[in-house]
Amino acid sequence: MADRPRLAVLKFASCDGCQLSLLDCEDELLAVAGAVEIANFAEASREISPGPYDVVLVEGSITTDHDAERIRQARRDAGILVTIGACATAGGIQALRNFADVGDYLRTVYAHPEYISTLDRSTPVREHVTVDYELRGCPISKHQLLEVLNALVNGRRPVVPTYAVCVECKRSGIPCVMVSAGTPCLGPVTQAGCGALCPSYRRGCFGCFGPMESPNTASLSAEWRRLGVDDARLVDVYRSFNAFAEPFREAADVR
Amino acid sequence: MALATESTVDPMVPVPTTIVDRWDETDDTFSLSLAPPPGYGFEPGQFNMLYAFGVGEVAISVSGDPASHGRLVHTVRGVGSVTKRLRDLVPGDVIGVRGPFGNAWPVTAAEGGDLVVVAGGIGLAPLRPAILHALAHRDRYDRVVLLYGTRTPRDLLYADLLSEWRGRFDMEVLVTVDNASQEWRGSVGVVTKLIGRAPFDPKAATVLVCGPEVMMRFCGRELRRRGVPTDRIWLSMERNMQCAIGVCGHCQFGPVFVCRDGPVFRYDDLEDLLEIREV
Amino acid sequence: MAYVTDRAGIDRLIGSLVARGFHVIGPTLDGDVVDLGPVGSTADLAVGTTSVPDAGRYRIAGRGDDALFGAVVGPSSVKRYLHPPVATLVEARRAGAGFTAAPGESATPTAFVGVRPCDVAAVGVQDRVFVDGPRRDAVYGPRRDASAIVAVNCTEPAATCFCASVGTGPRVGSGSDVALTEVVDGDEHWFLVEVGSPLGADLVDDIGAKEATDEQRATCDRLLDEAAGRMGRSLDVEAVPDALAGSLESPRWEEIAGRCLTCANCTLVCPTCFCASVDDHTSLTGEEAVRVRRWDSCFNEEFSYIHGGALRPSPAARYRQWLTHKLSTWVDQFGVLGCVGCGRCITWCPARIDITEEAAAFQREVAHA
Amino acid sequence: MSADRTIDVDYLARVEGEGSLKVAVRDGAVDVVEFGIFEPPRFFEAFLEGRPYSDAPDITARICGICPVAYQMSSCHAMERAFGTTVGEPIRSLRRLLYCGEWIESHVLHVFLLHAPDFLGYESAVHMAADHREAVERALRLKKIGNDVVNVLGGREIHPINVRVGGFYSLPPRDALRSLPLEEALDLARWMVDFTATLPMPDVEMDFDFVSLVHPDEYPFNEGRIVSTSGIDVGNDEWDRVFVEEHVARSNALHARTLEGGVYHVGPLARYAHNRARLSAGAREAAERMGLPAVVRNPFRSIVVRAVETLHAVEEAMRLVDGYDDAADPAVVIEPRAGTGAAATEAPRGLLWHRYSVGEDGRIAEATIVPPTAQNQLVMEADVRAVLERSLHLPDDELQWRLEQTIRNYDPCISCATHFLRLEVDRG
Ligand SMILES: Cc1cc2nc3c(=O)[nH]c(=O)nc-3n(C[C@H](O)[C@H](O)[C@H](O)COP(=O)(O)OP(=O)(O)OC[C@H]3O[C@@H](n4cnc5c(N)ncnc54)[C@H](O)[C@@H]3O)c2cc1C
Ligand code: SF4
Ligand code: SF4
Ligand code: SF4
Repeated sequence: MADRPRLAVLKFASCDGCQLSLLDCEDELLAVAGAVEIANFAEASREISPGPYDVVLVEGSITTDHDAERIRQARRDAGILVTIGACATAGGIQALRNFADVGDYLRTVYAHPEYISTLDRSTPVREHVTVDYELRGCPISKHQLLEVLNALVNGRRPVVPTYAVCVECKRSGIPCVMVSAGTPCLGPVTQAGCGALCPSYRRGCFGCFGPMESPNTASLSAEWRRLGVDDARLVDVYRSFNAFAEPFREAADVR
Repeated sequence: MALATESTVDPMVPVPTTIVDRWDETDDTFSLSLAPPPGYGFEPGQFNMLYAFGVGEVAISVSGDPASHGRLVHTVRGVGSVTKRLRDLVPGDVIGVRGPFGNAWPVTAAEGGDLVVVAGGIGLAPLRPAILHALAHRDRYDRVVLLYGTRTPRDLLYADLLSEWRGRFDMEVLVTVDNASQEWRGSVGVVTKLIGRAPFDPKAATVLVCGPEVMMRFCGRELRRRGVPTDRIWLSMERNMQCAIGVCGHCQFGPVFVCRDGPVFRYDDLEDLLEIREV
Repeated sequence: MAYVTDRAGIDRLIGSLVARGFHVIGPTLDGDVVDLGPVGSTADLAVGTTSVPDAGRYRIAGRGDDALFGAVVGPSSVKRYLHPPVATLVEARRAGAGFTAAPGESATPTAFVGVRPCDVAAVGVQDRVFVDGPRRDAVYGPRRDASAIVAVNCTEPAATCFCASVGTGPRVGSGSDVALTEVVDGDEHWFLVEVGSPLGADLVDDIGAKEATDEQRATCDRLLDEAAGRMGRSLDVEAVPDALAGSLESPRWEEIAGRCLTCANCTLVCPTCFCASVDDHTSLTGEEAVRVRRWDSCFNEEFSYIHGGALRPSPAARYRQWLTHKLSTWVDQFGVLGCVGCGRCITWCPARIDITEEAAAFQREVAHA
Repeated sequence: MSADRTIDVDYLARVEGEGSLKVAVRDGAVDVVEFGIFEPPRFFEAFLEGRPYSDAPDITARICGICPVAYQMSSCHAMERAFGTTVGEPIRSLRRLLYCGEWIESHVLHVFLLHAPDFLGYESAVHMAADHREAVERALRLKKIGNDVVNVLGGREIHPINVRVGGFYSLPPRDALRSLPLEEALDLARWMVDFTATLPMPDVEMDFDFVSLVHPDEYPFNEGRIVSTSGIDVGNDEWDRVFVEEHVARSNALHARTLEGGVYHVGPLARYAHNRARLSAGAREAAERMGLPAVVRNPFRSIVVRAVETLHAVEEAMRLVDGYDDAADPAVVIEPRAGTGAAATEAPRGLLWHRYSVGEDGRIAEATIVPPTAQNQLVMEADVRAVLERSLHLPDDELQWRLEQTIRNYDPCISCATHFLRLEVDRG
C-alpha cells in the first residue's frame, strides 16, 4: 500500500465494543495513527473525510434498509473491507430476532412501533457485499485487530487462524474444563482468537468467536448431554452471540 | 555447499542474498537471479526456501543452469502473498535464502537411455536444470525429449529457450496448450496426450515429470500404458512446506516427507497413494 | 547399582539440580489437574494427589498418603519445554537495502523431575525428529542438550495407560539420568534410585543415597511387574502398522469423523506430535520482522493448505492422517512408533475417542476382510 | 446573520453510537431542539424473555461495549434480589473493584479522547496529540491501567467473561491484583484533575434535578437508594413508581421523565452533588483544590467532576486491593426461584436500572432496562436550548461545535439508549 493507507471505521447495529477495541489499544494507538490515516472514525473524530478508503473496518449487522444501502456504499468506497465482530460477521446477538416475529419484539419494546423502521432480520455484512477479511468475536480480540492492520500496512497475510479454541487452550497449558471439571465447553466448535479466555477463568467457552472451520456440533452436543445439559439449554447455547452463523443455526435445530 | 548450514548453525535462519537481475517470463511468472555466496552449488531438482522480509517464506526450485556458479536463478509464479511480494522486488533488493534442500532428478542414472521430460505449467522450472544438464552432457543420453503443456500459449515459460531447443536436431520438443487462440498453430489438449506420440523408447527411457498433481497422476498412468517401467518414472511433488528440514510435519505424503525424502520420487513408490483422495 | 533414599533425599536431588544451574520442572497441582510446573522443593510437587484419567475425563483425588509422584501423566509433557508451543525462529531487522537475520531463542538448562517412562520414551522419539534428522533443529537441539531427566517408574498405571504393550514402560528404558521407583506402604515411604548417566551418578553422589538391599530391589521389581499386568488398555504394535496402512480407504474413517471434533486436542497433548507452523509478524513500521513457530496440528484445515486449497478438507482425511501417522507411517519415517502408550489422547479428547479402540477396530476389519 | 437558522448534525461524532442533533431558530428565537437517536434498535428486552436467568449478565453486556460492567452489575444484582440471595466478601469488594476499573477506563476515554478536544479546539485526540503528545500519552496510560483492572478481574476489557450471577467464575490470585500499577495510576489521576481544571470553561449554570444512588457509607457503585434533588428517595425496586418512559417519533430510544413530567439529570454531576462527602480523601481534597462547589451546575464542568471521580476510583481500587484475600469461593450458590428483582447501579454515565421477573424454571419472564442516556435525553435537549440561546452570536460552524460539545458533556452512550424498553404496550 502506497504511503499511509486511509482507514475508515463504520458502525452498523452493534454495541460499539469492537470499534472501541481500537481505542483500547492504548500502547499502539498513536503508532497506528501514525501508520495509517484515520480518515473516518466518527466515534473518535469529528473530522470525517469522504472515501475512497484503503481499509474499511465494519462493525455491526445490517438491520435496516438504510443500512443495507450504506454497506453497499461502504463496499464501493473500500479497497479492503474487513468486518469486525460477531455482529458484522454473523448478525450478532440481535440476530435472535431472526428466530422470532419482529412485530412482537417491536411491541414488546416500543410503545409506538410505527416510529421504528427496521428489517425483520439482522444479517451479517457478508450477505450484502463481498468481505475481504473477517475478524470474529464478541468482541473481537484487539490483538487480532492490530494484526490485521499491521499485516495490511506491511503487505503480508494476516495470521487469523480458523481452527478451534482448544488449540489455543492447549498451547497456553490451560487445564481443559470439559475433561477435568465436567464443565460443558464450546471450545471444540468455536474459532480460536481469544486465547481460550473462558477456560483460563475455569469457565466453559460459550462460543463468542463463532463456529470454527469444521465444527462438529452434533458430536459436541452429544457430549454436552452426557454432562447433563438438556436440549432446551443446548438451543440457548447455540442461539447466542453467533446464533445466525450457519453451523450454530443448524445445531440449534435439535428437534 | 549449503547456505544456511554453512553460514550459521541454525538451519531456519535465512541468509540475506541480493537480487542481481529479474525479468518476467509470462504475465504472472518471473525469474529472479541471485548472487549466491561463493561455493554455493545445487543439483537439478533441488529447491531453496526464499524469504521475503516480513511477509514469509516459500519453497522454490532452482531453475537455473547447474553449471553456472555465478548465478542462482529461480522462476516463480506469483500466486499468493509471498510470491507476489517477490514479484515486486527489483535488482538490488535483498531476500533470504535457505538451501538447497531435497533430492535431485536422477540425471546420472538416466544416462545411456532416453531422457524424457514431461512438464506442466510452472513445473518446467524445476526441470530446466535437468534439461540443461542433459544438453551439456548430450553424448551421455540417447534421445532427449521435452513434452510441455500449459493452459494457454501466453503461459509458456522460457519462450526463447523453447525455440532454441526446438531448433536443435538432438532434442525433441513437443508443446501443447489447453486452450488456444486463433493464432496458435501448435497442438491443443492436455500434455498427457503427447505421451502416446512422443518419440522415445519406453523400455530405455527415464521420464521426469513435474506439474500439478492431477497432471502427474494421469501422466503416470499414461506412461505405464506406453510401457515405461514404473521405476523409471520420477515425479516432483508439491506440499505445504514450512521448514524444509523435516520437522514441521506439513509436507507429509503418507510415509514420506516431501522435503526430506523428495521432492523427487519414483512413481512406483507413490503410485498407490496418488490414487487415494486427501492423503 | 541401585540406591535408596527418602523424601529429604529427593529434596537434596532437586537442590543439587538447582545448584547445577537447572530450572527444575515437575508434576505440580494446577487447579483441577496435576501438570508440569516449576519446582523448588518437594513441597511444590502434587504431594498426596492421584489422578484418575479415563476416556474424555480426568479427575484428581487425595491419596491419603504423602506420595510425591502419585499421579500419572497430566496434559503436558516434556515436549512443552523442549519443543515449546511458541518459539521465535528468526529475528530479522531491516538494514540499509537489505536486512539482518538471527536466531530468536536461547536455551535454559532444564531438569525434569518425575518423568514417567512413556514420556522418557517420547523424548527419545522427538530426538529422532529434531536432532537425528538431516539437520538439527535449533530450538529443540540446544534445549535437549541442556536438559536432565529424573524418571519415575510406574507402579500404579491408570485406566488409559498402555505403555506395557508398546514397550515403553512401566519401567524406564534408556534416556533418563536418574530413575526413581517410589514405594509407599503404610508408614514406609522410600525411593529406589537407579543411575542412568554420568550426570545421574553425580546427582546420586550429591544426595548421599545408601545402597539398596536385595529385598528393596525385589519389592520394586515385583511392583513393576504387577503394574505391567494392570494396564488399562493395550495396543497390538506388531499388527497395527500394517493394518492401518492397508485401511486407507476404509469407510470407518467417515464413521470416526462423525465423532471427531477436529479440535486437535489429541495431537497437542501427544508427547511425540511435533507438527508446527511458522507465522510471520512485523513491527507496525515494518522495520522488524519475526518468524514464530507455533504448535499446529494435522487436524487443522490450513495445515495442509497449498495454493488453491487445503489438501485434506475432510475431517475423515485429517483423522486418518493422524492415526496412520502415529501408528504406521511414523515407523517408515523414524523407525519407531509415534505412540508411547501414555494415553493422553484418550483422556483429553472431549469426544472420548480412544486410539487403542480405533486401532483395534481397523485390525479386526483387516482380519475379517 | 439571518434570524432563521437550522443546524443539522446528521451524525454526531465522538459519542458512542449513532445520534443526530437538529436545531431550528425562527425569528431569532430557538424553535426546535431535537436530539435524535437513529441507531437501529436491537430489542434486548424482547429476546431476554425466555432465556435462563444466568444469561442476563452476558447478554445485557452486549448492549454497550463502553460500559459492559455496568450492565453485568445491574443484572447480577437484580437477579440476586429476585432470588433473595446476597453475596458477601470478597465478591462485593471485587465487584466494586471491577467498577473502579470501568470508571477509570470510561472516564479517561471520554475526558481525553472524546471531550477534551472540544475544549481545546481539536477534531480528535489524535489531532490533539500533535500538540499535546505527552498529555495524550499519559491519558492512554491511565486508561490502560483502568482496563488492566477490568482485565484481571473480568478476563477482558470489553464484555468481561468472568462475571456471573452470584459472583465470579474464578477469583484472581492476590498477586495478580497486587501487581496492578495503581500507584502510577494515582499520580496520573491527580494530574488528570489538574489538567481538566485548566480547560477553558464556557459559562452556563443550569437548574438540574440530579438523580443518583446514595449510599450511607460509600460513593455509590452497586448499592444505594435512588435519590433526587427534587426529593425523590426510593428503593431500587421503585424506579418505575417515580419515573416514566415515553416513546417519541424522532428517536429509537425511549425518553425518561419524573412522574410529574420533570426533566432530570443522571451521571457524574448528580453523583457528585449527592455524595461528595463520601469521595475518597484524595478526591475530595482535589475537588476542593479545584474550587469545585458542593453542587456543580455548569454541565461543561462535568469534565472536571469526571476527573475527580477517576481519582476516587483509583484510590478506592487501592483500598480494595489492599484488603483482598483470595481464599474464598468465587461465587455463592444460586437457587433460582420465581420472583422479581430490580437493581440500579452507577454506570460511568449515570444510573442504570434493570428489573427482571423470573419464572419457576429460572427463565426470564420479563426484563426492563433503563440506561442512563435514555434518562438524560431530555436534559440534553434542555441544555442545548440554553446554550443555543446564549450562543446565537456564533457563526454556524462554531455554534455547531459548541452544541456538539454540550451533548458530549453527557458522555452519551447511544448504543445503550436504543435498545430498551419496558414491556408496556400503549393501546392508545
Ligand atoms: C519443493 C517445492 C518446489 C516449488 N517450486 C516452485 C517453483 O519453482 N516456482 C513456483 O512458482 N512455485 C514453486 N513451488 C510452489 C510455491 O512454493 C508456492 O506457490 C508458494 O508457496 C505460494 O506461496 P504464496 O505465499 O505466494 O501463496 P499463498 O497461496 O498465499 O500461500 C501459500 C502458503 O501460505 C500459507 N497460506 C496462504 N494462504 C493461506 C490460507 N488461506 N490458509 C492457510 N494457509 C495459507 C500456507 O502456509 C502456504 O504454505 C514449489 C513448492 C514446493 C513444495
Ligand atoms: S477447555 Fe474447552 S477450549 Fe479448552 S481444550 Fe477443553 S474443550 Fe477445548
Ligand atoms: S472462550 Fe469462547 S466465549 Fe470465551 S472469549 Fe473465547 S470464544 Fe468467547
Ligand atoms: S480425536 Fe478427539 S481430541 Fe483428537 S481432534 Fe478428534 S475430537 Fe479432538
